This record gives sequence, C-alpha cells and structure tokens, in this order.
Amino acid sequence: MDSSDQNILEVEDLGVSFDGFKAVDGFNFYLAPNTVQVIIGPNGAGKTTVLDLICGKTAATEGKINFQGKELRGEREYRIVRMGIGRKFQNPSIYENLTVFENLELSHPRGRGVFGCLLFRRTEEVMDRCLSVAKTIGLDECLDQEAGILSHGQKQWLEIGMLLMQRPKVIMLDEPVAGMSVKERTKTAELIREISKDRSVIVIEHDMEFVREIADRVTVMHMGQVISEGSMERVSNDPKVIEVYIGH
Amino acid sequence: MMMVLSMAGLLAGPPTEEVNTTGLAVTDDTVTVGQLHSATGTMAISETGSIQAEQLAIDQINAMGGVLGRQIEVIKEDGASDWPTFAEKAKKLLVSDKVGTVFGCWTSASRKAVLPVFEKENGMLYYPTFYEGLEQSKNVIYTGQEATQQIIAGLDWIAEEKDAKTFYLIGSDYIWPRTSNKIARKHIENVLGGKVVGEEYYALGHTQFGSLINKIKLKKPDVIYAIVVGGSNVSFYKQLKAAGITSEKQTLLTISVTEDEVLGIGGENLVGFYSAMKYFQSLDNENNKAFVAAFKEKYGEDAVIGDVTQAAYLGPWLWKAAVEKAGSFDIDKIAEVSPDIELTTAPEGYVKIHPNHHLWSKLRIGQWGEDGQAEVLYESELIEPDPFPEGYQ
Amino acid sequence: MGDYTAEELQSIFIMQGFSGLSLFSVLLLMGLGLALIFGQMGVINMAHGEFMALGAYTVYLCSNITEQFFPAFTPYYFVITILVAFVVCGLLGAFVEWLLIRHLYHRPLDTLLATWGLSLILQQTYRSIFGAREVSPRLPDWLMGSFTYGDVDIPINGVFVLGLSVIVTGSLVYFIYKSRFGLKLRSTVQNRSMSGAVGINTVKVDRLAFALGCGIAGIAGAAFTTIGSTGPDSGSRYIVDAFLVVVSGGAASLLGTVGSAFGIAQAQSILEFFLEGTKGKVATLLVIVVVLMIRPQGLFPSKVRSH
Amino acid sequence: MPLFLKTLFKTRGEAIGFIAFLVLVLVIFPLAMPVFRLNLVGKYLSFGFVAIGLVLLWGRCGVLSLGQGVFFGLGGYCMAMFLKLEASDPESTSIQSTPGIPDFMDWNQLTALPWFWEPFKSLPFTILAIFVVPAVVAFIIGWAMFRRKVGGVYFAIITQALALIMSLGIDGNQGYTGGRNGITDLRTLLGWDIRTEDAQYTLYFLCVVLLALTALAAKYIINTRLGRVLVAVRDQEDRVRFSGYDVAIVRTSVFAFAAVLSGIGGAMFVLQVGFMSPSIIGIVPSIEMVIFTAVGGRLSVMGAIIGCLIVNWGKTAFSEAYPDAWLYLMGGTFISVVMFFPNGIAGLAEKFPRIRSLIPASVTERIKGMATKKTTKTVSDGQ
Repeated sequence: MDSSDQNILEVEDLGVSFDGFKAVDGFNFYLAPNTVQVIIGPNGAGKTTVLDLICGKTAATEGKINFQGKELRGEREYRIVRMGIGRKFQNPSIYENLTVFENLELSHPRGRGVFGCLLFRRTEEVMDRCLSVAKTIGLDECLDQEAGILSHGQKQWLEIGMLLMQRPKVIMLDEPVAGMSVKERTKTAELIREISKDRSVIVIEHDMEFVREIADRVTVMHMGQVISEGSMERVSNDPKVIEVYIGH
Repeated sequence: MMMVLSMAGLLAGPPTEEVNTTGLAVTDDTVTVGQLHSATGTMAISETGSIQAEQLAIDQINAMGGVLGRQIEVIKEDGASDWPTFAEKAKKLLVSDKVGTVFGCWTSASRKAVLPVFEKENGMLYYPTFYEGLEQSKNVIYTGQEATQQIIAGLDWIAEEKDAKTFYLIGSDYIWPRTSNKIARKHIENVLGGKVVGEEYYALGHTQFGSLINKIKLKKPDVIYAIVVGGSNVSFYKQLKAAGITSEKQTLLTISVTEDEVLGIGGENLVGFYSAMKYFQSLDNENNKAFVAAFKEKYGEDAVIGDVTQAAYLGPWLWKAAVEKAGSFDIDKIAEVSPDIELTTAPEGYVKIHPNHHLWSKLRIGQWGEDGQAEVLYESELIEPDPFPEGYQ
Repeated sequence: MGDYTAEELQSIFIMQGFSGLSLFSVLLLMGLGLALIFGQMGVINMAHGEFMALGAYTVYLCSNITEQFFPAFTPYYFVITILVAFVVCGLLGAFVEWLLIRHLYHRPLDTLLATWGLSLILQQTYRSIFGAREVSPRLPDWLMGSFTYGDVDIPINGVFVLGLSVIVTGSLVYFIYKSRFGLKLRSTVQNRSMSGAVGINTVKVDRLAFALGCGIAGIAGAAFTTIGSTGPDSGSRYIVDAFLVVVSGGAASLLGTVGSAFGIAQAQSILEFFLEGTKGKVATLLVIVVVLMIRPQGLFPSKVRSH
Repeated sequence: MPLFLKTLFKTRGEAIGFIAFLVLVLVIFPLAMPVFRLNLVGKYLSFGFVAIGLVLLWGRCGVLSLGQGVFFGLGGYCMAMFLKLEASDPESTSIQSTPGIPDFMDWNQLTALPWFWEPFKSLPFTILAIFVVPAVVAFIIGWAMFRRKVGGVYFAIITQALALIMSLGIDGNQGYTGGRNGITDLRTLLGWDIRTEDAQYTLYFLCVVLLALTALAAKYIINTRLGRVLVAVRDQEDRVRFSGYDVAIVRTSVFAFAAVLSGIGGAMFVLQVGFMSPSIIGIVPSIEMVIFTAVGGRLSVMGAIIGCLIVNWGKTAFSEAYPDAWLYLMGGTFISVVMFFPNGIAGLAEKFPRIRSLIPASVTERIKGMATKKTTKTVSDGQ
C-alpha cells in the first residue's frame, strides 16, 4: 500500500446493499495522484456501483470515502463534483441539441449557481478554455456542430471534454471505449494518457487490450469485493483472478 | 313617419321611447331578456330545472301577447358552474346585450359574483333559489325563500310533532348551509329549548359519510337536520339507509332535497324523511295542476318539478307584472313598483313581493314516498321574509 | 364521552372499524385499475374517473332494462351487471389505448394531458346522452339493508364492496403474478425491447393491460352506485383520491396500493371521526402530502439498483 | 445594448413577433373593442403570467405543476384582502353587528379582524406579499421535493393535491377567507374606483405592460446560461448534476419564479374582475392553465400568451353560442395538440422549434470566427 498522505482518494470498507443484496462489500481502494487506475471484473461485480458510491449517486451503507482529507459520504452530488471529482456515464450523456461549443461552455465551472447562470457572460477566458479543451479531445474542427450528429466516439470524447472543463482532480470513466472502432480506441487511450498527466483517472473497462495500454494499476473486483490489485502483469498472473475469469 | 310609428305603437303597446328611457334592448315589438344559468359543469344538475321553468313561463307570456305588447326574446348564457364566468356573462348581458332583465343564478357564490355587476350596471336579476339571506338589493328580486322562512316554521313543526329535543346539524361546506344552521341552532337553543348535539360540514362532492354516520349513532339525536347538496346528497342518503338509519328509527328533516335531488338519490332511499320547502310538485291546487301539466307537456312525462324550479317559473311572471304596473321597462321603475306586487296564479299559491324584494310565502313539510313525490303534511301561514333576522345573527 | 355505556362505545368502535374498512375497500377499488395502468405502464389516466362513471351508467341502463323487461330478475341483475360494466369499460379502454395512449408511451406527462381532454369529452357525452341530472339505478333491496346485532349495524353494501374489492384484488394479483399474460406484462414493463425480441407481442400486452385497468375502473364505478351518485361529473370526485392512493403506495407495486389504501382509509376515517368534516379531509390530504414529501418513492417502493 | 437585445431576441422574426403582439394588445384591441370586451382580454392576459411561468417550469425545465392555481390564488387573495378591507370601512358596513370588518366575517360571527388580515391594510405590504408569499410557499414545497429528487408524475400529482387542499382549506374557513363565495364586491384601490371604464382601461394597460415586461424577463432568462441549464436539466438531469450544478436549487428557483408570476397574474385578475374565489384556484382551473400553455406552445413565451388568449376567447365565444359543443371542442383540441402538435401553436410557426430555440443563430458565426482567428474585441467579464 502507498502511504496514505500521498493518495488523492482513499476508500475503506465501503459497502452498500439493495434489499439485502450486498452489491459492494468491504471495498478498499487507494488512488495515487496522476495515475490511471482501471477497475476490471466480471459483469455484476459492482464496478459501476463503486463509481455511483464515490460520486454520491448512491448512498453507501457503510465505510469511508476520503478525498484529499475530506469525507465524501453524505455529501450531495454537485458538491462532490465541485470538490474535483468528475464522472462520465456508460452511455454518452451530452446535450444532443446544443452545439459542441455550447456543451463545453455549459460545463464551464464559473457561474453554476442560479444567479451565476443569469450573469454568466461568454468571455475571452471561457472561449479560450473551450477551444483548448476541444483541441485536447480532438473536436476543435466541429465546435459549431450540433452534438447529436457526432459519431459515437466523438460523443464519448465530448463528454470527457465536458469533465475536463471543470479541471477535476479525479476523473471516473465508465467503459469509455465500449462500441468504439479500433482507431477510436487508440485515440481514446492517447487521450486518457494525456489527461492523466495532471490528474488521476479511474476507468472501468472490460477490454483487456485497452486496459494493458492505459493502466498504471489495476483493481480486480468480484462479487462486490477486491480480489486482486497491482500492475497488469501482477493481476493477470494472480490465480484468484484467473479462477474468476475462467470460472465465469 | 311619426304617425306610422305611433299607430303601430298603439296597436302593439305603448311607444318604445316612452317605456324604455335607458336604452335597453326593447324594440316596438320585442323585448330581450337574459337567462344566466349553468348548462354545463357541476351545477348543471341543479340548474336545468330553472332553465326549463323560465323558458316555459316566457313561452306562456308570449302566447298571451307578451309584455306591454312586446314578445320576449331570450339570450341564454352558460355560467358553466364557474363564478368568474357568471360575472363575465352577466356583464355581457347587461353591457353588450342591454337586456331588460335577467333570470338566473342558482348558487350563492354565483349570485355574489354577479351582484356587484348588477348594482354597477343597474340591471335586474330574478334569483330563484332558497338561500341564506343576509342580502338585499335594489337590483335583485329573490323569488325563493330566505333562510328564516324555510327554517323556523319547519323546526317548530318537527319539534312539536316529534317532541324533538336534540338535533344533529349537517351541511355541505359553504355559506348557505352554514348560515342556515346558524339560524337553526339559535332557534333550537333559544326558542325551542332544545340542544344541538353535533354540527359539521363536508366539502362539496364528499362521498364518504361512514364516520359521520357513526357519530350520529353515538349521539342518537331526535332529529337529523341535513343541508347536504349536490352529489354528496346521493352518497349521504344511500349510506344512511345502508347503515340502518331509516325513517322508522330516525327522524330526518332536510331543507336541501327537492324533487330534483330525489331523482338522483332514488325515492326508495329517502322514504319517510321530511323536507321543508315552500313548494312540492304534489301540491293540490288548480294553479299547480295547470303548471305541472304544462311543464310535463313541454318537457316530457318524466319531468319533475322542485321548489327552485317553481320559484324560477315565478320570475318572468313577476317581472311582467312589475313592467305592466310601472308601464315601463326601466330598471329603476321596476324596482320601485315591485313591492306589493301580487301573483295569485303562482303554482305555490299566493305570493307577494315584500319591500325588501323577497317574497311572502308559505312553508310546507313534505314526507317523501318511494315514487319520489312528497306528501304534504303541513302548511304554514304566509311568512314575512326577513333577510336580516334580529336575534339570529 | 362520559355519558355512554361500555357497550355503546364498543359497538361504535366496531362500526367505526368497519367504516374504515369500507373506505379502504372503496379506495382500493378506485386505485387498483389506476395502479395497473399507472404503476405498470407509466401512463397517467386522468379519465379514470370517467371510466368509473361509465361503469355506473352501465348499471343504470341495465337496471332500467331489467325493470322493464325482466322484473322478476331485479334482485339478481346487479351481480351480472358488474361483469357487463367490466366488459364495456374494458372495450372502451382498448379503443382508447389504440386511438391515443399507444402513441404517447414515451411521453408520460403528455398522457396526463391527453386523457384530461378525453375526460372532458366523456363527461360531455354522458351529459348529452343521460342528461345533466344525476340518475339513480334501482338497486336490489337486499343490497341496501344492514346486518344488525344489537347496537351494531353493518351496511350490506359496505360488505359487498369489501368482498368485491377482495375478489378483484385477488384475481388481479393472481393474474399478474401467476398467469402467462402476467408474466408477459411484467417482462414488458421491465424491458420492452427485450420482451419484443423474445417474441412477446408488446402491443397486445399494452392494450390488454390498459383495457384491464379500465375494466376494473368499470367494476369500481358499478359497485359505487350502491354508495354514491351517478352523474356526468361523478368520476371527477374520485380521481384525486385514486391518484394519491396509487402514488403513496409506491407506483410500481400492487401490494403498495393495498397498503396505502388501507393507511389512507384509516387516517381519514379516524380523522373525520374526531375532527369536523372538511377539516378531517384536509388533515388527511396534508398527511399524505407530507408523507410523500418525506418518502417520495411511496410507502412501499420496490428497491432496485439505480441505473 | 445590442448585446442585451440579442439576448432577448435571437432572430429578427422574434423581435417582429413581439412588436406585433404589442401593437395588437396596446393599439388594435383598445381601438377595436368596447371596454367590456377589453376587460375580458385583460382577464385572459392575467392568465398569461401563469403561462409564462409554465413555459419556464414545464416547457423548459420539464417540471409539470398542476398546482399553479395555488399561487395564482395566493397572489389574488393578497390583492383581494387589501381591496376588501378598503371596501369594508365602518361607514359602508354600518348595518353589520361589527362594522368595519368584511361582510362575510360578520356573517360568520367574527367580531374582530383576524391577525393575518391586519397587515393587508397597507398597500406596500400587500404588493410585497403578492411577490413574497407565493415565492416562499413555492420555495418550501419545491425544496422539500426537488431535494429528494421528486419529479415528473409524482410532482404533478402532489401539486394537484395541493390545489385541492388549498381550495378545500378556503372553503372550510369561510369566516377568514370568504369560503366558497370568495371575496366579492371589491370597489376601490386607495379611493380610486376600479369598476369604472377609465379604471378598466388603465388596469388593462397596466396588465399588458407588466405582461410584456414579464415576457421579456422570461425571454432573457431563456437565452442566458440559466435557460440552457433548464433545458439541460430537463433532458440530461444527471449530466447537469455531475457538471457541478445543484439541480434541486435550479428547479426550486424556477418553480418559485413561476409561482411569483402566477401571483402577479392573480393580483391582476382580481383588479380587473373585481373578486376572488376558490373556484379559480382548484384542480380544474390549475389544469386549464396548463392547457393554455400547451395549446400556445410550452416552449415559447409568446406562444403561451397567445394560447391564453385563444383558448379563453374560444371559451367565451363558443360557450356563448354552443355550450355543449364547447367541451367536445376543448377536449378534442387538447388531445390533438398533445398528440400532433406537442409544441402548440408556436411549434406550428417554427419548423423545428426544439432545435431552433436552443441554438442561438449568432453563436454559429461567433464560434466560427473564434475558431479561425482570435477575436480581438474585448468582452466585458460577467463575473
């Protein structure tokens, strides 16, 4: 284990149950700064639920979630976001009938209160930021396109871009490359490496090739618990992991 | 030209410029009046009878040669059971159509909504419903009974007949039942020396009376005094009957059930209960026989006539009498001559307009039978209308 | 209440208990059809009350026919009429589903508005056909009496409605959880496209479910002729209560509807006994609203993983 | 200033439409109609305030409230209480047992003015109350529900129950509220007789001007970031939440704002109609307010106002001629609007209203310019 003062996010003994079914149970997870940590595991292992618990979408029934010394459990979702945790959903959730530019602009962290929204102006700073994020995600050519007509991969990148607008310290991505072409996958991997330079990224992924490409560390989940953790090399040789995947 | 006009005027009636100095919709051979009831909405149930009765009276008057030689034409407006709509339509009738008079309204709320309009625009309203009193206007003739006329004699009768000491007062939750029960309570406590053991109100449209019925059973009043209206009425009496509260065990006097309501409640659910009204369809006199026959001829054998329907029927006749007495359609003159106008042809018998614009009338107690008709058991003397009763406020 | 004997209090207690039960059965009957349509299909049927009124008018028509042509049958016709009401309302329901509802499944709030328009049309239709006045079907005498034991009177019509609601609830639960159609219905509710893919005719399932809900409304309306009025607006008197029952039960579960009908009935019955009429009703509504504000998912929600 | 105007009107057509509307209600109607009809138009327009609120709340933000009548009623009752107190001076109520209190209180044996009526002797307080009371009530209700993520159908049903509670509550306390009859026979405002023709003209113009300002405010909101956030909340609630917005407070605020607008509408209604009663705030009127909005176009501010005018005018005109056919027509119109023209009359006017209204035309050019060459002009910082 890393020493705790270096970790940006520490999750300990996290658990939640739905009608008696323990979806996540005694989950421990430590995230170092500027790393890409991938959570893998068979279907129903509780991966998405873990993200839901961290970002406050689902209330945990036990355990601690410590982010930069602050307890996240019990905080409302938008406050967790404002503290610096961004979350992308499995299906691209963008504003389909706004343009790419407007999608990014709407994610700009300034003026998120009701009155802030009323007074929000499209300043130089806002435009610059949108443009630079659009460059990062490779959409600077289609700023004035309506987001609904983007390709599936572009939509995924746009949503990542919308997270980047907020300068989060942790980004959580739920199966970002599902349904992508090989070319798009490569581009996404580059993007993830790029954005992890100054923040940590948690990724849920099934595609082992992709995981190998991006992961600094890998956490393997099964039945709501961590069964293995470490480098890709290490976990792929872990007999417990092999058993789970073959048994599955 | 003048000659021709006045010739025609002589034949048909007095010249228009003489009988109409305020610009009402009166021509040489017609006069336009308004009719303002709810043809739609929750109150349509109750107001249909009034619409029919007023139309019947107007047809009869026209057949007799009209008013001052002028045929009555009617503009019908729908208040749609909605008070702002009533006010809007009243204003339209008075301001745009310049009608000579209006027959209309049913609920107190609709009357309260139009009253300021009638007073401001100086119109005349013939209002047919028995109501709570506490009102008197130059611009309204109240052809139904005000509360004291309907309540006091009825309570006196039931107290004596049934030796009743304890009363349970029930009403729908609005001003008429509340004011009526207030008068009833004062009369029971101060004059009859009885006791009110319960008094409560249910929202219009309330359909579940189980708890109330149990409270009645607990208190065992000598008389249930009920002023429940509308759809609640039906639920109330059906559930009373089903809970075993029938006329064999319990005396019930109501001032809100007429033949119209019985149609919805079903005579079998009311058998033996009493209503206090000034009119019942079964009244045995020549006027009424002719009226009932004419009504059934026009609206079918199954048509029923309740107290308000009869009161509405009086409206056009009273207006005709007033216009002819004044020799003019002018509202001010009609208002002025209205006191002491008598009607001997009224189905309910003899009525006379009091200076307070209400009618002198009798009170009758009817006992309901299975066929939906009441047997009249008691008839009072003519009672003076007293909309602001001393000692009852 | 010092003036009463223990026996009197006891019999009032029994009757009040029954009155609560009776209200419970009324609310349950009102709510069941709606719970099926709203809870299972997500459609908000504002014309539910008008389907109930149609059931009541069916009884009225049948009672007239019976009285005219088969007078000897008068004591029994009522039971059969309930089935007729079920069929009539079910057929109209299927028609309405075909005409309106099927186009709006993806816009639940709009079903609310469209069915409101439908309710206006139905009300006016009743008014044109049957007149604005309330009508009174001639009910069998045996139905309108009461069982009497000493001071206790138990209304037969209350027992009848209670029995009917138990039967209808039982059949519905059986139908949904045990029958083949119920399985199809539940799978369609959970995953429409998947159900379609495995060969379930979801169009037919939707139509049948909607018709079934409307048919139950018809049964309720028919039964309510024993305790309430039959008029063009009768239905609108029930609609808010019916919705509150379904919503506070947690829309997705029939058990929730039963539970909330029971809770609301007891609350209203007790509050009306101790408070004055309107105040009792307002207090009941306030309790429901506050409960819903604290537990928006209803009293008996079905817990699922958020997605 | 041009920037400000651009925030109000995204296209030339919108601006022309708005001006045409002003000409219609400010010039043509007053010239073409007798004061009686004009007064009716004024009454219809007082529902326009509610409709504008519903455009923001329901059309834009996706929250359907079936209880807007409650707030219409709160505003209306505040105004009516003030006018009633002025009409109930001891002289004109001298025949009462307790002169100086409203007549219905006297009928209900009240012998003193209830405490909560006292402040309504003051006009400034009344005007303040017309804004504050609906806002506070809506805020409490909205906050309680939206914070728990109650929305959609549940919110609609609960607000409908609120409308029922409010009208039952007023019915049941007639000594304090006037009960079912409402508060009637309102006469003067600070001695100025509101029933005269002159007054009705003045009140009509006041209503129109207030409505126009409200419409501009709503258009402004729609075209700011807040307007885009509202639509985003409607379409992608979770995404908005996870972009760091407090969705609950956004919804609560727009609910409260819509409530304030309804309250203003209620006050204008009372001034022009001369009374207030619970029949205007119950379940049916509350749904009718939604109908106006839907027919006119739930996304369009001007559409909703036009919807109010058309539906109410239709109600008056058709119910005069064919009272029976009216309900069929109303029901039929409503079903067909929902099924075939979900964006109402305004939706017919624009081909793709959903998209059009969301993509300000100017933005495209600006971004294009921005993406190719750096803009040199300085834009004032809004923060």
